[in-house]
Amino acid sequence: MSATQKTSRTPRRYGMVIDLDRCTGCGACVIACAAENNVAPGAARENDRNSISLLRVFTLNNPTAAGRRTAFLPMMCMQCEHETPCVTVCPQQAVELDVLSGIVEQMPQRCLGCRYCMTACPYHARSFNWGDPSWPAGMEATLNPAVAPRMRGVVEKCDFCQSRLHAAQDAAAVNGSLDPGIYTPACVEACPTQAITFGDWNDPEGALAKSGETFAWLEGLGTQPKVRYRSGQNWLHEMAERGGAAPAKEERHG
Amino acid sequence: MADMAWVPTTMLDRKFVPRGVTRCTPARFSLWLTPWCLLLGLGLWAAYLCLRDGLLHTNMDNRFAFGLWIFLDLAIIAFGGGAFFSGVLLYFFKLKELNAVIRSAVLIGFLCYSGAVTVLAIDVGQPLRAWFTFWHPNAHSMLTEVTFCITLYLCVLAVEYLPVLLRNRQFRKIPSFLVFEWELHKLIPVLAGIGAFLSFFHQGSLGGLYGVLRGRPFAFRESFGIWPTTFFLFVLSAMAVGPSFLLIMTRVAEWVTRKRLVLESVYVRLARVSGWMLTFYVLLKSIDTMVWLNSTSRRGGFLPWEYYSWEPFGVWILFVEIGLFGFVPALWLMRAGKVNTSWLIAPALLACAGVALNRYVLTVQTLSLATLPFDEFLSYTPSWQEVAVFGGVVAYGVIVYSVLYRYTRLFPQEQER
Amino acid sequence: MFPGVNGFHWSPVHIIFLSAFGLVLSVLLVTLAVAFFRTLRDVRSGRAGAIAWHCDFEDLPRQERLCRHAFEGAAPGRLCDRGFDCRDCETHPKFATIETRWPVTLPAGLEYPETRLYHRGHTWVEPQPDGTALIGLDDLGARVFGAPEVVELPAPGTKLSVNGAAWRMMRNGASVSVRSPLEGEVIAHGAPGGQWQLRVKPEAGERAFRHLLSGAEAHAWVNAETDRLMILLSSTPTGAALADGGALVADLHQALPDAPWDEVSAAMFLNC
Amino acid sequence: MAIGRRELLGLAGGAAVGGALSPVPWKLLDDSAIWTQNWSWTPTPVRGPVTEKFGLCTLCAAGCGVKARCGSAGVFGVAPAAEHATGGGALCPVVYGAHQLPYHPRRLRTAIVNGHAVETKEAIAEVARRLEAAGAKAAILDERPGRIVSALYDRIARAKGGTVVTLAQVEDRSLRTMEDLAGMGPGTLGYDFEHAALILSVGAPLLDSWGSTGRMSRLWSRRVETGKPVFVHAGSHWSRTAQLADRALILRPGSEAALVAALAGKLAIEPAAEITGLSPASLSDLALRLREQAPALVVGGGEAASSGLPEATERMIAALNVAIGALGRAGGIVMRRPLTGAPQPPQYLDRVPDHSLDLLVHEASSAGIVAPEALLRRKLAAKGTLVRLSAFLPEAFGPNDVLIPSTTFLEGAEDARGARDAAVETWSYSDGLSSVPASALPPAEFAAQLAEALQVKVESYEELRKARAAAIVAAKRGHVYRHAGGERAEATDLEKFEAAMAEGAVWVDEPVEPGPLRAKIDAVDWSAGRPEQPSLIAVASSPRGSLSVLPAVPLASKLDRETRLYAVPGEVRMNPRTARELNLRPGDSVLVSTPFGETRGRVRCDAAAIPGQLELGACGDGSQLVLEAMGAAEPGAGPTQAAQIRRS
Repeated sequence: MSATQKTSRTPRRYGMVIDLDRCTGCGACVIACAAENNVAPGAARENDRNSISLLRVFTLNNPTAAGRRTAFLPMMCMQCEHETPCVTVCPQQAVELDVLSGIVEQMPQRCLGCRYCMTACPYHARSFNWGDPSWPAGMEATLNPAVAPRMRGVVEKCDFCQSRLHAAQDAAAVNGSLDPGIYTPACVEACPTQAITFGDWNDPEGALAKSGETFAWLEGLGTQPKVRYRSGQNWLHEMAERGGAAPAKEERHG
Repeated sequence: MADMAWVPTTMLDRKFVPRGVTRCTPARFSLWLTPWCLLLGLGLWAAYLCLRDGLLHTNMDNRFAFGLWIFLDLAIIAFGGGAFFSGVLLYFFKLKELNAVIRSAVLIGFLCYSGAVTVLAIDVGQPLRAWFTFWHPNAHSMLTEVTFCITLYLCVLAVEYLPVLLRNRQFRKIPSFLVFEWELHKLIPVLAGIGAFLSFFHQGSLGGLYGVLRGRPFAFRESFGIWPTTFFLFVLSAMAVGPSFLLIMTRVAEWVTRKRLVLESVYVRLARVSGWMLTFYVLLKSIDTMVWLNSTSRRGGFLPWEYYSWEPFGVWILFVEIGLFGFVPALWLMRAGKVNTSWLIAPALLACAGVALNRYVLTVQTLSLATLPFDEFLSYTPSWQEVAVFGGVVAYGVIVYSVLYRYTRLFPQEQER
Repeated sequence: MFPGVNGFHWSPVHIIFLSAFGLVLSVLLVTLAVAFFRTLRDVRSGRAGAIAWHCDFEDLPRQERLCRHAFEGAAPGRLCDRGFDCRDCETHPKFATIETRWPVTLPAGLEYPETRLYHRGHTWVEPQPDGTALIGLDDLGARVFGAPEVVELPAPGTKLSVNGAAWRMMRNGASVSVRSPLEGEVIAHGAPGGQWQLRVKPEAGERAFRHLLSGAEAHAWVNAETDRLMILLSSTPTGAALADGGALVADLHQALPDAPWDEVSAAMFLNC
Repeated sequence: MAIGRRELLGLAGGAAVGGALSPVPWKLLDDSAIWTQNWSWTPTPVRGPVTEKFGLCTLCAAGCGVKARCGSAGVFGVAPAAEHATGGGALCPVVYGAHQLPYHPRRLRTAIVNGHAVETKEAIAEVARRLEAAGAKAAILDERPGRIVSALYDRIARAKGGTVVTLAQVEDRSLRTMEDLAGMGPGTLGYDFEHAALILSVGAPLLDSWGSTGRMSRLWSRRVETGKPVFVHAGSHWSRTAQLADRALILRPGSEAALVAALAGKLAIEPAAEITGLSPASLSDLALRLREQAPALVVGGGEAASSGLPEATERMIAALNVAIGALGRAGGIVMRRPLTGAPQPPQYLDRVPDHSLDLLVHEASSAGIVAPEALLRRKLAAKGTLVRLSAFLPEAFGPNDVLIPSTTFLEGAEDARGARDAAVETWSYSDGLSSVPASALPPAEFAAQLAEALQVKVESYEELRKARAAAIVAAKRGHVYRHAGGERAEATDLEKFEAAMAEGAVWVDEPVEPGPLRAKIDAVDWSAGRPEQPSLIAVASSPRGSLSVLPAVPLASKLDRETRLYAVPGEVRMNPRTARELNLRPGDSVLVSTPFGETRGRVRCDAAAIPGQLELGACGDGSQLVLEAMGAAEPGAGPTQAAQIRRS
C-alpha cells in the first residue's frame, strides 16, 4: 500500500456502545462470535478460564438491595486507544493498533505465545490456545472460509470481526471507494435486543455520537477503551467507577 | 566382571580430576548423581509432554497466564545476579577476596540463566518461533529487552566460564588452549563490563516487565525516563541477593563436599556487600511502596488497601517482604565479621526469601487480584508437569555444577578439612 | 527488520535499541577475536611455553608452590608468586643472606652432589668448563620414575626456556613432561640410560643459574620433597609400605606397581 | 590464476556477505513463520464463493427465519433474517451454532431395530408391522403440530385406529386452560403482549426460554425504550426473568396458587402473604396495579424444564385474567383464527393413560422440545415399542426401540406454523439448505414410506403444501413478508405466493378485532393449600433452544462451561454460603434427590446463585435425569422441587 493511498482513506475509530439495560444475557453474541471466528467447540477439559472466548458475558450482581438484581455485561477486546497495554508489551509486534481503523490487531502467525499481552490486559479479553483446536470429524466443513483457525500456542482476541471489515473494504473497492464504512461484526448482528451499537467514534453524525451518556470500565487506567457502555442503572455506574475488586466479606475466602 | 568395568572408569575419571584436590570415588559420585538424573529425566518427560500437546498440561489459564515457571525464572535470575555483581566488584572495585568464588559465581550465573531460558522455551506456546523476537523486535517492550539481554548475557557467561573449562587437566595438554585461556583471561574485565551492562538491563527490564503493566494497578509503578521504578528495584535487589546466594551455595557446597572451599574472610566480604546493598534496596523499596500506595494506585482508581483484602494475601505479606525478609537480614549481614560467620547463612537465606517473595508477589499476586470490580479472586496450583520441568532444571543445575566441581577447580582456595 | 519482512517499520527507538545490542554483540565478538589472534601470535612467537607454565604454576597445589626459602626455614610457609623463577625476584637476595635455622640431613641413600645445581622440577644442572651445561634427572626424580620406557628428547637446536617442557618420559601409562631448568639451546643428547640427558648452551648472564638450588638449600628442599612423596603415596592404599623410615629403593615404580604413578609423577615433576 | 584455499575461503566469505545483503535470506526466514503456522492438524477452511440463503429454523415450533451463509463446503454461519415477521432479526443463542449439528459426533447414521443396525427400509417395515398390530394402542407424538407432515401423521394414525398426540409446551399450558374455560377449541387464543401495559408472569420465564425469541426480544427492547410493558415476575426462584424483570416477587415454593387467589381477591391478603412469604403491602399493591394499570394480563405455564404449574393453579390464573378483564381485550388474551387447512391440534400425551400404548412413534426430527424420556416410557405398555425418528443417537434406548435416522437443522423440507403464544397465526416453509445425508429420512419422507408400508393412501407432501397455499390465497387473509427486502405483499395470487414462500417469505394472518369473550369461572376452585417449606430447592436452567432430547449444539459449551451464563450440565451450582452450610466444597461429587428422581453432579460455587437453591444444568448430555428429577414428566409438579443433597 503506497503512502498516498494511506492518506486518502478516512481514519476511523471503530467502537461500540453496549446498552446494559437491553442485554438479557442470552449469549447469542457469544455463540455467533465463536462460530464466525472459527473457535472450536469446547473440549472436555475446557472451562471459563482455559477456553477460547473472544467475547464473554459476565453476570453482575447488584450489591444494593434496591433495583434490578442482575445485569449482564458483554465484554470483548476494548480496543484501547491510549498506550494500548497489549501493543506496547508484545516483544515481536504481533499486536498492533491499526491507525486507519482503530482496531487492535492480533497477528497469530507472528505470536510466540509468551502471554505477556494477556497479563497486560486489564479486561482479560485475551485467550490462549492451550492445545490444538479440534473439531469433531467432518465439522471442519462448517468453518468460516474468511477466517483462518489459529493453532495452539498463540494468543487471540476480538478484532471486531476483521474479516468482515476486509469484506467491506473489498466491497467498497469494487465501487471505487477506499472507505469501508460501517460494517457489522457478528455479535452486533446476533444480538436479539440490539444492545450493541457498532460505529465510528470519529463520525460526529454516527450512531455512537448519538448514543448519549456512556461510560467505560476501568477508565481510571487511562487506556481510553473504544468499547463503551450505557445504562440507566446507577449501581452499574458506581461499580464501573470503582476500580479493582473490593470483595464482600463472605466472598473473600472463595 | 564388575571390577573390570570399574577400573577404566576410575582411571578415566582420575585423568580429569584436577591435581591437588581429592574427590570421592566415581561410584560414590554416581550415587550422588542418580537421584538428580532421575529428576532430570522426569523433567524432560514433562517438557516433552508440553511440547508435544501444548501447554494444556499446565494449570495455567487465560487469567493466570504466567505461573510457577515465570515466578521461579524471575527468582533464579535474581539469584544468578551474583555472577555479574561479583564480576563488577572483583574487576572494577578490586575486591580481591572474591577471586575465591568468582568461578563458582560465573558457573552459578550460567546455570541460572540457561535454566531459566530452557524453562522459558517450554513456557512459550510456540518455541519454534522464539527467534521472531530478534526478527520483529518491538523496541518498546520490556520483554524484547529481556530477550536480547538474556541471550547475549548467556553467551557472555559461557565465554567467561570458558577459561575454567580450558584449564581442565586434559584440555590443557593442548598448549594453544592454555594460551587462549590466558589471553582471554586478560580480557575478562571487558567481558565483566559488558556482562554488567547486559545484566543491569535485563534484571531491570524483568522488573520493568511488571512495572509497565498499566492494566495491572497492583504492579504498575511510576516511571523514570522510560523505565518504571521496578526496573531499578530489580537491579538493586539482584545485586543485594546475588552475593547472599553465592554465600549460601558455597556453604552448601562445603557441606556436601565436606571440604573448606573458601576462607572465612570471603564469607564476611560477601555478607557485607549483600547487607549494604540490601539496606539500600529495602529503603528504596519502602519509598516506592509508599508512593505507589498513596499516589500511583489511587490515580488509577484503585484503593490500595483493597489489594490486601483477599486471603491469603493480607498486609502481612508486605511487612514480611520489607521487614522480616528485608531489614532484618540487611542489618544482620552488615554486621558480618562481628557475628558468628557460620550463622551468616541464616540472614542470607532470609534475603533470598525476600527477593523470591518479591518476585512471587509481582507474578502470582498480580495475577490473582481482579482488576474488574465484579471479577473474582483467582487461585492456581501448578500441575505436576510444571513442577517436574522446574525440578528438571534444578537437577540440571546440580548435575552440571557437581560435574564441573569434580573436574575443574571451582574454588582456588579449596582445602581438606 | 530487513527487506522482505512484512509490516516492519523503522523508528528511532529501534535504531537506538538495535545499535546498543549490536555494539554489545560486537564487543563480545571482538574480545573473542582478539583473544584468538593473540593466541596465534603467542604460539607463533614461541611464548606458548612460558604462558603455559604461568597457567600451570597458578594451578599448582599450595604445597607445591612454596618459596625455596621456606624449606630452609628463612621464610616458613611463604608461597612463590613468580613461577619458581628467582632470576628477577627482588626478595630472593634478601632471604638468601639469612642463615639456615636448622641443620639438614639428606634422607638416607639419596645423592645430591654439591657440584650440581637443582631445579624444582627434579632435574640437575652441571655447568661445564666449556660454557655448556649438562641436564639430568635428580636422584629422587630418577627413583620415582625409574627407567622410562620411552624418552622423547628435543632435537638439538631447540630453544628451551626455564620451566618450559624439556623432554617427555613415559612408563607404564604414566607420562610426564620434565620441566627445563635452564634457558638455552639444546646442543646434544646424552646416551640412552646414561647420567645426563641434554647438553645445553645456557643463555649468558650471571643470573642464568640464580633460580637453581644448591648445597644445604637443595637438601632442605629434597627433605620436603621426600615428605611430599610419602604423603602422596600414603594417600593411596599401597602407601603404608613406604612409611618405614628406611632408604628409598632405586625404582619405586617397580617396588610399588599399584601406586597411582601417573598422579604421583605428575605431582613430583610439577605437571598439571 | 591458481585457485588455492585462500581464494576459496574468499569466495565463500564474499558469497555470505553478498547473500546477506540481498533480500533472499531475510524473505526465507520470514516465510518460515508461515510454515510454522501451517501444521497439518490445524484444519484449513475450504475457500470459495459465499452465498446467503434463507432457511427455516426447526429447533422449535416458532419457525424463525434464518439467513445461512453457505460456502463451497456447506453452511458455515447463521445470521438472523432481519426482516422476518416472526424472528424479527432475533434468534436464540444456540441457533448460531446449530449449523454444526449435522456433524455432531452423536449423529445417527443407520436405523436400529431391537439394538441391531438395519436398513432403513426394514426398519420402516418393522414399524408398519408393529403399528398394524398395535391398532388403537398406537400413537404418533407430533411435537410441532400444524405442519404439513402433521396431516400425514393424522391420516396414518386415523387409518389404523391410533391417535396423534403432542406435548404440553410451556407456552401452551395456560392458553389451553383458558380455551377450556372459554369453551373454545385449542389454538384459538393468543397473547397480545404488544398492547399490554403490565404483564405478570407466574413462574413463566418470559424473558428467557419462552415464546419466540424474536417477539420477546422486541418486547424487551421496547420496554427499555418506552418503559412499557412493565414486567412483573412472581416465581419461587431467581430465574433469569426474575433477575431482569421490573419487579420480582420471590414466592415460597408451591405458593403460586395462594398468590393468584389473593390477586383475584378470593383469599385475604394477610394469610396469602403468610403463605407466599411476600409482604402484604407488595401483594395488595400488585393486586391494585393489575386492575389499574390496564391492559394487564397474567401468564402461567411455568418453566420449560419443568412440568409447569398444577392444573388447578392454571385454572385460577385463567380466572384471574377474566377477573381483571384481560380476556378478549387488546393487550390481553385475544382470539386468533386457526390456520387455514391445518388439522385440529392433537391431545396432550400426558393425558393418555399410563401404560396404555403398545407403540409410540416419537417424531423428534430436528426439534428442540422437551420430551422427557420418563414420560414416553410411562405411556408405553410393558414390551411396548418406542419408535424414534431422530437425527441423533439418544442418551439411552430400550431393547424394543426402533431408531430411524432423520434430518436436523437446515436439512430437508420443513414448514412451520409459528409460535403458540402469538396473537396471529403464521406459516412459512423451506426446502432445506443442506443436503440430506444418504441414510437420513426427512419427516415427510418418513411419513410417506410409512404410509406406503401400511398401504394407506396419502397425498404427497408437495400436494398438501400446495393445497394449503391455495387455501390461504383463497381465504384472502394476511400478508406475505419477504425476508430479503422486508417488503410486504397481499396473499392474493397463488403463483406469486408460492414464489415468495420458496424464497423464504412468511405468511402472517391478520389479527382478529378484539371483542368480548366469555368464560365460565364460577367452577374454579380457589382453595390454596399451604405448601411445605423445603430448606433446599432444586431448579433447572437451560438456554432457550437447547432444552431438548437432542445433544447440545457443540458451541453451547461457550454458554455454560465457558461463560457460566447457564448452569453447566453435570454441575450443581450453589451459593458459597449454601455450600458451607451443607458442608460441601467445590468439586465434590454429589447426588441431588427430589421426590421425582435423582441426578449426580459436581458442586460449583457461584456467588450469583441464590442461597438455598441448587441450580442444575438441563442442556445436552445428562439432561434427561435432571428433567426427570425436576418432575418434567409429572403434570403440574411445579417449577422447583424440594431437594436433598449428599456426597456421592
